[in-house]
Amino acid sequence: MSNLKPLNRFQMAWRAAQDIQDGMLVNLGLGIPVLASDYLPAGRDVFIQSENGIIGAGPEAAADSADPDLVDAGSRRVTLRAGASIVNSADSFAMIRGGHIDVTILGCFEVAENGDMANWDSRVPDKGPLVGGAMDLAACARSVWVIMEHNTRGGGARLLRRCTLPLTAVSCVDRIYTDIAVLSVGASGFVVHEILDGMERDALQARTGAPIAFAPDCQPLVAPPIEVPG
Amino acid sequence: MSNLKPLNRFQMAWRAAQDIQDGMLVNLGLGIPVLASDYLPAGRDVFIQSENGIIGAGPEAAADSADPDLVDAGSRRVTLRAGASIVNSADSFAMIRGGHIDVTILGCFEVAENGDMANWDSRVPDKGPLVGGAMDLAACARSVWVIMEHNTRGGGARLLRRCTLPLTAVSCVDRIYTDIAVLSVGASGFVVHEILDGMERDALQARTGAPIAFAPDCQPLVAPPIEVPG
Amino acid sequence: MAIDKRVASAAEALGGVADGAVVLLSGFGGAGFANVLVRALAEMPLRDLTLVVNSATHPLSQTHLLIERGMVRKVVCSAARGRGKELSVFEQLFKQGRIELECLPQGTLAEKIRAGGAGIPAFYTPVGFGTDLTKGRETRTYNGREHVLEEAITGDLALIRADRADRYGNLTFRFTQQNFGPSMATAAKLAVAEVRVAEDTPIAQPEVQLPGVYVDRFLVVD
Amino acid sequence: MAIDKRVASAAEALGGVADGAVVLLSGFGGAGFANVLVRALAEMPLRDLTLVVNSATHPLSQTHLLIERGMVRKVVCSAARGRGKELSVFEQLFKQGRIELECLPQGTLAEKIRAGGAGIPAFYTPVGFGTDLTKGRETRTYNGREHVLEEAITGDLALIRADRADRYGNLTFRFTQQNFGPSMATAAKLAVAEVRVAEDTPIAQPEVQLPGVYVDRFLVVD
Repeated sequence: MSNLKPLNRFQMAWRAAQDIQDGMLVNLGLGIPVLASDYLPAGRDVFIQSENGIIGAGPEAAADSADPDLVDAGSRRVTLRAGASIVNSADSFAMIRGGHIDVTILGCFEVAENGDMANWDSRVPDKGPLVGGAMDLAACARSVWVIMEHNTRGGGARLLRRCTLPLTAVSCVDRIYTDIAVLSVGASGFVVHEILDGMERDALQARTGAPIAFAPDCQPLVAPPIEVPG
Repeated sequence: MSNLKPLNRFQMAWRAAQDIQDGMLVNLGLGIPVLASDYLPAGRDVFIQSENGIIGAGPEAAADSADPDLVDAGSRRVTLRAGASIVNSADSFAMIRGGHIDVTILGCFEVAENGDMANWDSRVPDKGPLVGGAMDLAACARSVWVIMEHNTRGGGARLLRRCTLPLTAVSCVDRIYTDIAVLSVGASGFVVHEILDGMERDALQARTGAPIAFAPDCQPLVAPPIEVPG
Repeated sequence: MAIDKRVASAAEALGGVADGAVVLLSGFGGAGFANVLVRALAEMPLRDLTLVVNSATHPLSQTHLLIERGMVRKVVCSAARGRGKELSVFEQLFKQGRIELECLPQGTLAEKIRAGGAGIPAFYTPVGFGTDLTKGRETRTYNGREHVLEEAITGDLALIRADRADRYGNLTFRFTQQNFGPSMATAAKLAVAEVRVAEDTPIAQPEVQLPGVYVDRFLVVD
Repeated sequence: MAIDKRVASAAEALGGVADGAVVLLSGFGGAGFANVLVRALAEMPLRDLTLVVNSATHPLSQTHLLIERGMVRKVVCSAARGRGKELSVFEQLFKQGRIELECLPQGTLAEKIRAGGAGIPAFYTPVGFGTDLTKGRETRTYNGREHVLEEAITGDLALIRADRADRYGNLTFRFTQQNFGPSMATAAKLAVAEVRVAEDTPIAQPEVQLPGVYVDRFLVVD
């Protein structure tokens, strides 16, 4: 058991990226989710939406061609893909709130078994709030996927009966990609679709703060080796 | 008295046009109001807004250069002035409803002494309704001016204590340009600012369906001769 | 697979439209009517449509085809008056009680459609307060003024007219051709455009007037 | 007199701004901050400002100048967290109870401003329902889902950044520079833009991204 190697953050992004379907409009949150755009399966024609108004964001710009007026939601200087367009913030959030985003993939602190999500306020003393577009995306994207470590650094559960941190949106999460499992949130709570190759089901349950069910076709979770840059 | 010649519809448009100030954004209704753009005093730089999204409509296009994709609220094929831009209908009415139109000049059936206006439904049997942008303009332009004959063809009053026809908007009319007078609507009702040159005040009152007051600086209403095209 | 929203025929453009559909039709004053698609829709064996359209009677629109063929149960519009003294097709049916009508201020119509595409289920507006068109509507005072509550409009199908399209469905419009088209596309489950030209290369970013993500299919028409 | 909205100095651009003003500041992620105008505003002897701005702490914005000089009573934003562990100027003042904060979901912020310019005093949105940010807010069910009622934001002054302007105040923006600028201009009594270039001839109609009727003054910077 001690040999089991959880996915690193690039592998988690890779795993989520495999589920992005051809032709989707996808919004990727800061942190791990934004890495997913690097791992789309070949041949999938996907538009990445950025909350500040880009429809069709491309990879981060090379230093010598970076344009300070072309930035994404994470303030990164980015490029545009073929067919990209840009709208203002009111129109960008009209797109988000109007249910036109097929999938948003967001970083997260906690998910409850009813799909409640907490990803914007980790209660760091004295630090100001930063909600950005998280509530809009979590409440209104057609599908909400979360990428996060299965447990906190201290070993606490992030998949819970009820969230302990302030909510981002209620009953919104559809799928969860962690370093040791892929789960969905169904009417009866968490359902495991993939479990880290070699991990015992009891071990996964022990690391989860709510009951988990296993899908009939539950598979081992495997990802290709991707090095985390030093 | 029988020699008194009321203003024709071009002269009424001329008279209203004299009150359009430099730099204004103006929306002109169908019929007589749209004629006002031809009579702006020299040197007034005015933008004409058309409810279908033109900001800076110019005169009607010549037959040989008319473009079917460039039309105004009256379906006329028009031109654009220097500095014109075009927005979609949602944005055009955001502009109207948001109070960004300095003046709208509208045709009208009836105005009440509290400023209520009726200009969209004359109760023609079996004909369908046509409200268009009238309610938006009447309710939301910063200033609402009306051009209409002082009386109906049958001699009935159009300036009334209360409107008899279905309302367009409540308490909205600021000024009224008729063929025999220029009036404003104040807290106490109709105030006459100009009366047809030579007309007795009692005669004007007799043709008006509500009490009228006369402004201290009430002037004679005079317009240059403008022929009505045969 | 590389995205390509161009379709080869009106039949393909309108595939999947069903009885009872709420259909949003763009166009104002002769500009922006998707008349090729409307004519094709009129050839389909559909019933009980609800049309959302600025005018039910504009002579340059083909909307009347849908109405006179008895395909339309209800019209939501700001204008339903035929020109001249003769009754239009709509007016005749309306007089006979064979078609329903919801007449709205044009800006309220435009905003309800915009709201439908923008995830806003309802909003307050000062327009129409105290008039027959908002009788019985819920009201509330803001800034010392009465407002009425209006609900969003969404549709099953939007038929819009544009000038140019690229394979991604990005659209440009000529002059006042846009009118209701862009917001109707955002408010409909299926948005179909007819365009003059399909561009071989993507439309440059600042020229895109409606992002292709709102357009499901487009047809090139003469 | 021919319209010409260009002004010669920041002082002229900001003439008439008073204590207690509600100031809307555009910009997101480094693009679209009107930093020249914000710096000039920070030199004025103003107090009790309310700032409406997406981020109170973005390192590429000069918003912090207004905050650290004690000119700001309240900030309405979607982000007020400084980077790193050190507290930002805003966070220090907030900890000390010397500045008020209204934190909103970014899309709600954007829509409230758009509503302010569009004559919509209030609207329902599903965003934020069930969260701390909408506690005590009026709610209503539409389409089987709970929504919260949000009111419009309007301002006394908007400071926005654009790329090009013509004498009529028509503006174009580079890439993501537009963000909050266009709607802020519509929602403010006085809208002032800083631009890179003043065009000698009018900007062609399809290129105009914000009609000049929404812009009161513009200043060419650099």
